[in-house]
Amino acid sequence: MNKSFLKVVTFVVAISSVIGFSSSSVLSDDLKVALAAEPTSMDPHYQNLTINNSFATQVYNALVLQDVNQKLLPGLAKSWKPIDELTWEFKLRPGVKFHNGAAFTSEDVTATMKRAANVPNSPSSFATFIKGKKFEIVDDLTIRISTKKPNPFIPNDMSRIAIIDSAFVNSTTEDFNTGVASFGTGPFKFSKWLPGDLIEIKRNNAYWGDKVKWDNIIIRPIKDGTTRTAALISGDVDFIERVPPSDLPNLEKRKGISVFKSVSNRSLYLTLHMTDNPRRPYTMDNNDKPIASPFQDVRMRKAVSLAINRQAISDRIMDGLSSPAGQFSPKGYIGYSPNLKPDVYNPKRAKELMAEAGYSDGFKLTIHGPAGRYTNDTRILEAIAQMLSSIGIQTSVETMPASVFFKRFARGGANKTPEFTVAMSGYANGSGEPSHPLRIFIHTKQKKRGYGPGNRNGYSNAEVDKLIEDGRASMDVSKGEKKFIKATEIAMREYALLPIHHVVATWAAREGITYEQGALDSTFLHFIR
Amino acid sequence: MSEIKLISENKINIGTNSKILLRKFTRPSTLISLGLLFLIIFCALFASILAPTNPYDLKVVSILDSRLSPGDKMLNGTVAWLGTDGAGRDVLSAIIFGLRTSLVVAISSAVIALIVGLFVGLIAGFYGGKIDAFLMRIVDIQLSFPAILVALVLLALLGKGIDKVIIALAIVQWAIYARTVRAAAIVERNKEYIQAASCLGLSNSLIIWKHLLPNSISPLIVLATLQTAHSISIEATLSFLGVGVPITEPSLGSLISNGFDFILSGAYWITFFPGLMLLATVAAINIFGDQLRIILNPRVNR
Amino acid sequence: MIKNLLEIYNLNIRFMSDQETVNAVRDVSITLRSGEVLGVVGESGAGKSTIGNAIVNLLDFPGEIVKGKVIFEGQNLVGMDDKTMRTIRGKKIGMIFQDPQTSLNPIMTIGNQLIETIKFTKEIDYVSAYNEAIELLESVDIDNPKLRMKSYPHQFSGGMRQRVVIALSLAGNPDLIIADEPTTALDVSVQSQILELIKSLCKKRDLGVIIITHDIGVIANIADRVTVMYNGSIVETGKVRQVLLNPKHDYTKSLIAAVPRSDIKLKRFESIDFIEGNTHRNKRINLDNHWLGEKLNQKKSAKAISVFELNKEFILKKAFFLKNRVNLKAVNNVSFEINKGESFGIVGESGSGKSTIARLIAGLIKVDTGSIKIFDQEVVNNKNKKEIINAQRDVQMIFQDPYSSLNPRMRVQDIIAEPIKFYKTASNYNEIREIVSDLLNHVGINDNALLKYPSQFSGGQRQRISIARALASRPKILICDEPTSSLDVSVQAHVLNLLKDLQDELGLTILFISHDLPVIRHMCDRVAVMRKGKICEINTTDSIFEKPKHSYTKELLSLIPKIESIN
Amino acid sequence: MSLIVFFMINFVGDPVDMLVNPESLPEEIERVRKDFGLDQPAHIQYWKFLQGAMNGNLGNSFIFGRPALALIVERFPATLELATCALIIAIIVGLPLGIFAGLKPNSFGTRIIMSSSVLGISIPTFWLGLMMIIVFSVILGWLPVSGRGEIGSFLGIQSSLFTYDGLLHLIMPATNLALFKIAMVIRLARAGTEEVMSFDFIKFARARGLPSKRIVRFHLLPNILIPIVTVLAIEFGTLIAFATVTETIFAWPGLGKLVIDAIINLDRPIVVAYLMFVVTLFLILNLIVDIMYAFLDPRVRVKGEDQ
Repeated sequence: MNKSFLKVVTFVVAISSVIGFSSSSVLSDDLKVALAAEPTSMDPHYQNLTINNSFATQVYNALVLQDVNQKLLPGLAKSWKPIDELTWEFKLRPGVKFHNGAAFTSEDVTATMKRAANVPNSPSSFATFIKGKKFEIVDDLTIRISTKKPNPFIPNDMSRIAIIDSAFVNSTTEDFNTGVASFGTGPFKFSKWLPGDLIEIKRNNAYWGDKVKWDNIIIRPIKDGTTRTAALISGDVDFIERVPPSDLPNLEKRKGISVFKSVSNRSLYLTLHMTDNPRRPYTMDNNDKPIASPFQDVRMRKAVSLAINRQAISDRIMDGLSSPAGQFSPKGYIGYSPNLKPDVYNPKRAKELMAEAGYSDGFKLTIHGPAGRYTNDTRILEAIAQMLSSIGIQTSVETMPASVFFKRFARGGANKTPEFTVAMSGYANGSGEPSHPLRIFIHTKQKKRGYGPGNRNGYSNAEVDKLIEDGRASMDVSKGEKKFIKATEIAMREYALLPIHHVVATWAAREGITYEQGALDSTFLHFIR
Repeated sequence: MSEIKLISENKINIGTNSKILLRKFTRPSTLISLGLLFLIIFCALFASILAPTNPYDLKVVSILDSRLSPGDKMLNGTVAWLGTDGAGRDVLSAIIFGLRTSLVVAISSAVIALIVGLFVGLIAGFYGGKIDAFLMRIVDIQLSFPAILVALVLLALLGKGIDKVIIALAIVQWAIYARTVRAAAIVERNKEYIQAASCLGLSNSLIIWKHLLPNSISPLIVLATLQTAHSISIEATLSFLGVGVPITEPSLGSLISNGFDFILSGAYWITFFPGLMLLATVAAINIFGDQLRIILNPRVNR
Repeated sequence: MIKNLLEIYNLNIRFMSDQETVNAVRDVSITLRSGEVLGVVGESGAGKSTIGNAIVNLLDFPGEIVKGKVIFEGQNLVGMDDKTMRTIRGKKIGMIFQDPQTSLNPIMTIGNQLIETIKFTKEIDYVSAYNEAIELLESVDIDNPKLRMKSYPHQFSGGMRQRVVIALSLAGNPDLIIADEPTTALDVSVQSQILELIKSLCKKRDLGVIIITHDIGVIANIADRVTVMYNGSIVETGKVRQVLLNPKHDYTKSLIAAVPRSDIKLKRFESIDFIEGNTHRNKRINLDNHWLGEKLNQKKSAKAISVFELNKEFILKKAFFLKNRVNLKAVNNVSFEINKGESFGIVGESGSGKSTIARLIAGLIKVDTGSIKIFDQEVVNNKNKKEIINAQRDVQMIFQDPYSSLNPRMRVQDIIAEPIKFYKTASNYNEIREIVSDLLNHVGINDNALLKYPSQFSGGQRQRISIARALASRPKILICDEPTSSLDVSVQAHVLNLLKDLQDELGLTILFISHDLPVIRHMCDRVAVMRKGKICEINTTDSIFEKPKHSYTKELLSLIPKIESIN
Repeated sequence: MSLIVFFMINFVGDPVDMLVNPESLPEEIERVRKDFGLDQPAHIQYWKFLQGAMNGNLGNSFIFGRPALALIVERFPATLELATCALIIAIIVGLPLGIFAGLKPNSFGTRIIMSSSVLGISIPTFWLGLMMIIVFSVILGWLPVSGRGEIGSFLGIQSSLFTYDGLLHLIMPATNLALFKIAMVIRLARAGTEEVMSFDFIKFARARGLPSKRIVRFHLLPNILIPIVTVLAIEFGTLIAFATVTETIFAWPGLGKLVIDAIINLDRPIVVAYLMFVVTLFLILNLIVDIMYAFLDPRVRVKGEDQ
């Protein structure tokens, strides 16, 4: 009796495993998605982190929305305009209801702003976008935001804050994680979260905008790229993001699978140190004696740029999933300058420049970067080392976990100064605000004013600084953007930073599913159709 | 009567020990594993002569050579018999050099751990009592932390580098040696020759050094071989998790994990051949260790 | 005419491995009748156990029967397949092994082991098997059998366990019992009870019994007939009385001569040269012109060792609370004195504390309270460590187990040279070599042993090497802790002779510890009898053996199996 | 140990760099550092940690902002499930093979078993895991690649063991994790069998006429189980630890993944809490071993009744 029962069970298991899985997952309008990372919380105000923010847009809306290229669109605010140098007025969308049925009013906006700036234990709060702003309710559907200094980027800031129902202003992060408080106005309703395993969201049928196609979406975090691809191929999931470049050609050829690509605003760049601050001997002459950074000389920086074969990196390492870069923004994106082209590989010229700068015999160099933080980061570093070695700079590579890298990158040297001579890092503009990279990386370091916190190579140019500051004070956004483009052009020609490429973001799905792609490499589930 | 005596002499097998040992060493399974082991060590020792190219010399390696199939020619004309990897390194050369890195890491960590473990184990086993209790508590604590995790934390903290991997693996392993030595030392310590030695008035350090050490060491030799195989595996796993040796000086483990990114795209050779080599190496060492265990274990000496 | 129960014809057994071929049993023929006890006696390696195993086809790998027949109740057991053999094992032939400690499954209750055996041999149901098991336990004189059925082997003492083993072997109502050294692992007092039990069962059930033993005393006590084996062959068979009192073969003669006797004190064992290929007598030591010749008797004191109110306690079970700890008072208020040049014996059963005393005097373990003086030098209550070390240098020990008392990784010459080098009693390497080779000669080992390792020697030879090592540090007192209890009787005779010679020639004081009364009688001038940590009686050997005062001494003496008891 | 980990992590990197969005204002960075107590000297941080630990509070995760211990307890069932299955697989497969090898040391089957057990020990877990994914998921498409699958509830216990989908998800990771242990069980069982078979009581059991089947089942098996069970109970702890690798490959939502991420992100409270959790687990396992020992071995169980 027992034995025969076992036999039946084994038989059933065997049969069903042969029939396979791909058939079973296409039942209703359910979608299974595998993402590379998982939000750290369901609380939209807990941490200002890309994955958290992009997930928050599924359940919540901000006053202002961003399209796939980070252009601003009306969201919970129907329209907005500056009414004077220091005040903006936002008209709210009428008739919007939260998932719990509560009506959306200006109350909710002020309550949200209060909460978002003060979430306890937040490892990175949204206060940055809220501090220094005064929120004033004019009527149920009008709100005014005033600042002490002119700020043309208030709509950008407002696109970052997910609006919650004022009833939950005092709710804890835990309440959001468990679903007690997680009611937004977004296209999906939050259903459940099993940390590390899955997130489930359901369609919001009362959504004010275009309704989404899917009844249910189950999101699984699968960190390993190959496993993610395998999950799609085996029919385990319907849609994945961040296809590993090496798997892409195979996926493209595969029947029943579609692949989506677009150049993103995520760029990879090198910082070359340009002061002679005392630092660890990452540059040495051929007799192993430490020398000051040769990259104080702009010719040396240019030489490095010319020695890097960006096309080869794209072809050989990224499998075409990168586009050589000469600036922070990709084409068609805010702040893009048509005058800046990526440097073309020219080792001969690079050697000449080295000779002109007095380094014809070459030297020894150690370059640094994080491991596993960016797509193929270690491989790119290795390729760069190969290329620099071939123009006479004997280069070795040292990679480390991101956590270690960023500490040393920022202040691993003497007196908490940045440590590395040459380091690779990445950047993506999260706010869609064109001055952002300039303020962070290019402007002379002025800690108190919030300028140059990411300026780790000591670049400083008064003209560029002034262009940036002027642009940030101009309420006319298009005028400001021109100043920023100008500043970008000057800085890039001086190789303040050395952009390598823009990453091409990738998604893959089973046939019949489409994804609308833009410059953002995060995945927005409502764009899956 | 004379006949009887003849047999009695035959029974006390004087001088046959070494012959028995020799015969055991010449069993086919032992010979094969020994041969493989020597080949592996030979490859590792003479890596720079045997390997067609130097995969660590970045001037030679070019990404334009990347992902060539086995047998293709590289830009400089050398044939990549086992193909090239994602960075344009010749896989065959990378395996030979990677083997060396793996072995260096495994053996040096084993040696360091063995010395520390031997010292601690002998002291604990010989003195017993509170010293033993104290040392063994430390050992227990060390052993209760899973090796892979401790190594992971250590390496996350120490950073990458062959030396750091060696340190981490040594820290992870010493306790195992200490415990084994202690067990052996306690057995030996209670034997009468140790008592005879202390009866003679020999000092403790002399007894430990001359009597206890030589008799407690044989289980360690077996353990060390098996442990070496194990630490090659651990090192590979650590490299897989991204905290092993630096990418420009790959070990077998990091070659496998780098290569794995390409397996779905069909470039199986980048991960497959290093994997095969790893398997062969670890298996050869394990088989050898097993044989050694049989040889050194008097109980199986029939 | 009674039919023979078992007949063995020309049995040949061989062990073949890669390394060597050993003909363990050669042309052995034995017959046995029901109700008869046959003793098979011989020293280790004689092949006696192999015969026992071969009868029931349980030879250890790679042993095989090459030739011969084993006819049991008319059936030839040689070459019988395992399935048929199973109908014989247990049901027709029962076996008893040497060590009751290992013969029983430690994690199964006695009852279950009995019941399963009864169920399988008799094919009856559980309840009747249960009842029968209880009966069996009763028949081997185990009290309260119902309760004992639920006990595990470790809850029994050695003797009780051996009774259980006997019960198990009787479970299937066999006609033949093969007992392989059934009493070797037991104390003397228990030994005689077990022998008594086997004897009475044999008579009661009309069993044929084969007793395999190395102990001639056992044979004398129990057997009707005896077969003497040497090196795989039978040298002599006959009635016990005839073989023991009037041996014909040289080997039997030597063997019997080598057995120490409790009735008379011999000066030396004579005519024991048959064994070990060892014909040369120990050289007489030339006291002139020799490094050992330095006066050993220079110390003035008449007392070599004085022990006063010595106490030692061991913790058997550790526990946090004092009341939960289990302590054993191994040595309880012991006092005695040993005169210079005297041979002093301590005798007692296992666990009586005699070895502990030896180790306390040798300084191997720490004394709790009390005093020990070596040549009037206090070594316990003394803060001057140098004095202690110097005094204890005069005391050396010979240990029981010749296999573990030599460092297996050192060559013989290094083992013996170690104390010489340590005490720097020789000035150069050549002198060391000379002394080492001298010492080896004195203990009867020739020079070509120098470069060998201990594993290349037999037990007796190793014990000689141990003695040489002890002598190398020029002791004045030798403590011998059961030096011969793991040796064959003939080898024992040689070693005892050697010790006596050395004592005579070097004027050594000997503290001799043994559980074996005849050995003590042979070796000692005075004896202390110990029981449970206390000394019952100290007297001259002759007085102890002829006019024992203490009741325990009397009991001990009465239990010795004696050759001379044969009527 | 907590001390070492604590200071080492403090020494290495600054979690704030990992946490705070680079676009944030400098005061935000300062605010986070202060909120997490990272602005204070390490020894004061440690003292505060100890004070908290006394009250059962091991601190809040930097990343998740929730009590580290709660996060661990939340993830533990998944790992426990995986490790238990792996252990069961290891015993079911390893024990019979090992006993067979021990009983017939010279047979051809034994040679195959022993050499494959060498291979089993030699193959690194991660490599085998990846190969399994390739073969069973990608090429054959039989088994799901990752995650825990549907979770069922039985007698109030939530586990993927109770659903068909959950079981399918378990097969590969559990087998992967079990592999090394199978080899170990084989070796232990073989060594135990060889040892026990040489004991007198086995010979005596044969001499009593018991059939071989019964000897193996009632005399051999219980006796070799004692060392195997005790070793395995301790190994269960390492299994849980080794699950980190398997969990990474199969995206199994257990402890291992949590900890690897915590290490990478320098989420110190989780790392410290995890290590303390593991040590506690080992202590508990040791206790269980002692109890089991008493259960299996009457020599330990009954004391003070000796005669």
